[in-house]
Amino acid sequence: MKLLYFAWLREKTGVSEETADPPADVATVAGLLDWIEARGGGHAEAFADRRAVRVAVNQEYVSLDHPVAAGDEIAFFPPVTGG
Amino acid sequence: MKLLYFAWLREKTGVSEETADPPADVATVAGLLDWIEARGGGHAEAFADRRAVRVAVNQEYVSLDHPVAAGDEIAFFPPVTGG
Amino acid sequence: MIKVKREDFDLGAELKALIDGNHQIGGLCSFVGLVRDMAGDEAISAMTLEHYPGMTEKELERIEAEARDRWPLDATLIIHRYGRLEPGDQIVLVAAASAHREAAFDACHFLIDFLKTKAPFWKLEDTPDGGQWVDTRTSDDAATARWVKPDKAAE
Amino acid sequence: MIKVKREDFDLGAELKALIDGNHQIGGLCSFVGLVRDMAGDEAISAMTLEHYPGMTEKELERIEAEARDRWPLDATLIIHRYGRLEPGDQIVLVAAASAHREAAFDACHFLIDFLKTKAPFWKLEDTPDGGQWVDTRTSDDAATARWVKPDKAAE
Repeated sequence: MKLLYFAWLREKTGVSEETADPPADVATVAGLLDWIEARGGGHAEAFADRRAVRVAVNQEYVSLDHPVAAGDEIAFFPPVTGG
Repeated sequence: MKLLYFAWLREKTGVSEETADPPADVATVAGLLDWIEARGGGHAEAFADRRAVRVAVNQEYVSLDHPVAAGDEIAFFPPVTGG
Repeated sequence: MIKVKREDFDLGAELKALIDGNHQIGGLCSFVGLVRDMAGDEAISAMTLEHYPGMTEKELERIEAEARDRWPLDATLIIHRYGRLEPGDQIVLVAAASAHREAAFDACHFLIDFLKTKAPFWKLEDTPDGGQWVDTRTSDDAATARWVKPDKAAE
Repeated sequence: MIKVKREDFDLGAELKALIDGNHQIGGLCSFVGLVRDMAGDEAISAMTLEHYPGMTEKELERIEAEARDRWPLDATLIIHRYGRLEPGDQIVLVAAASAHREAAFDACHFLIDFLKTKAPFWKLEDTPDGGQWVDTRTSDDAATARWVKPDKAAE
């Protein structure tokens, strides 16, 4: 799956885009976040406060219990501040 | 005093502007309207339905009991429809 | 700023001039009223806007002053045309600029609502049945009533 | 129509193109968001707008479609810029045109309120203390909540 990070999530993880291949038991957004955090370092720091993180799967807003699958584009970003 | 008529009040009276010199006992807008109506013809027709008439004295909206005096500019017109 | 005139106006140039150089402005809300080719079921070929020179400017200045009193505004503009206009022509422009978007929206909305019930303009529409004076719409009064402050409504 | 781009836009030309030739339009309401030179008490020398290409367009199209579903609109426009902007620069334009003024106002207001809480843009402000990501304003959420329909609020 393709992971995207924006704004300060991009800065903290140090990555704007990466290809990830989590184990098969990672089935939801929440599970994916646990797996990302377990990588430690900037990734752990970025997701310390999950209330500050919004998630889109295939360019649609989703909640933490949304399923994730191989081939998905999953984006993590702070609340939006455009306009 | 100077009397002004706009829109269909102008059309019905046949006058856009006239100088009037009503008797001294004409002291309010209502009294002035009575006096104008008594002139008959288009003037009487124009003011048959006073609810359809708005009045400004010296370019300010007023009610029927507002005083009028020599030298005033008094305008009669239908509800406005600009914008 | 108030402009009452027969000639058309350049919407983009007017809005640009209104905000030019003021970097405190965060939002500019504007409304343009245009001549429609229909009024209800009737075709309109043209309209003539009559107004009360002198009082028109005074009323528009009163409306603008009240908006600036109610909201924190950096700039306001009212342009209203008179004379003969055709479908698609611009009739009126109101605009409000503020540091804050809600103030710009509310003030702009207030300006057009009040203008429609207070400014002495009258529309004569050219229809297939001849010239017809536009009736006041009760919806305009309702739109204005919305802006009455509680302490004023009781007066 | 949706435009997401780095370059500035010509406000007057965009609005004119939106209504050109459609004589059913009676009112055009627009809102322009501009870069301010202050944020709270801090001076802003510039800002950088980051966005999520692809999702941005999709979200703006969803917002536009919902507005057109809710109100009888003849035309709608959303332009949003990204990249580096300076105080006074135009950030965003939303506009709605309708036969009816209230529909134009409400739809325009809806477009900017929803854009501010849904479209994936993030502002990084250059301040004397360095770059700072703008926080979400709870007032934006409140502004959006206002548009929730009673039947949707219960879901």
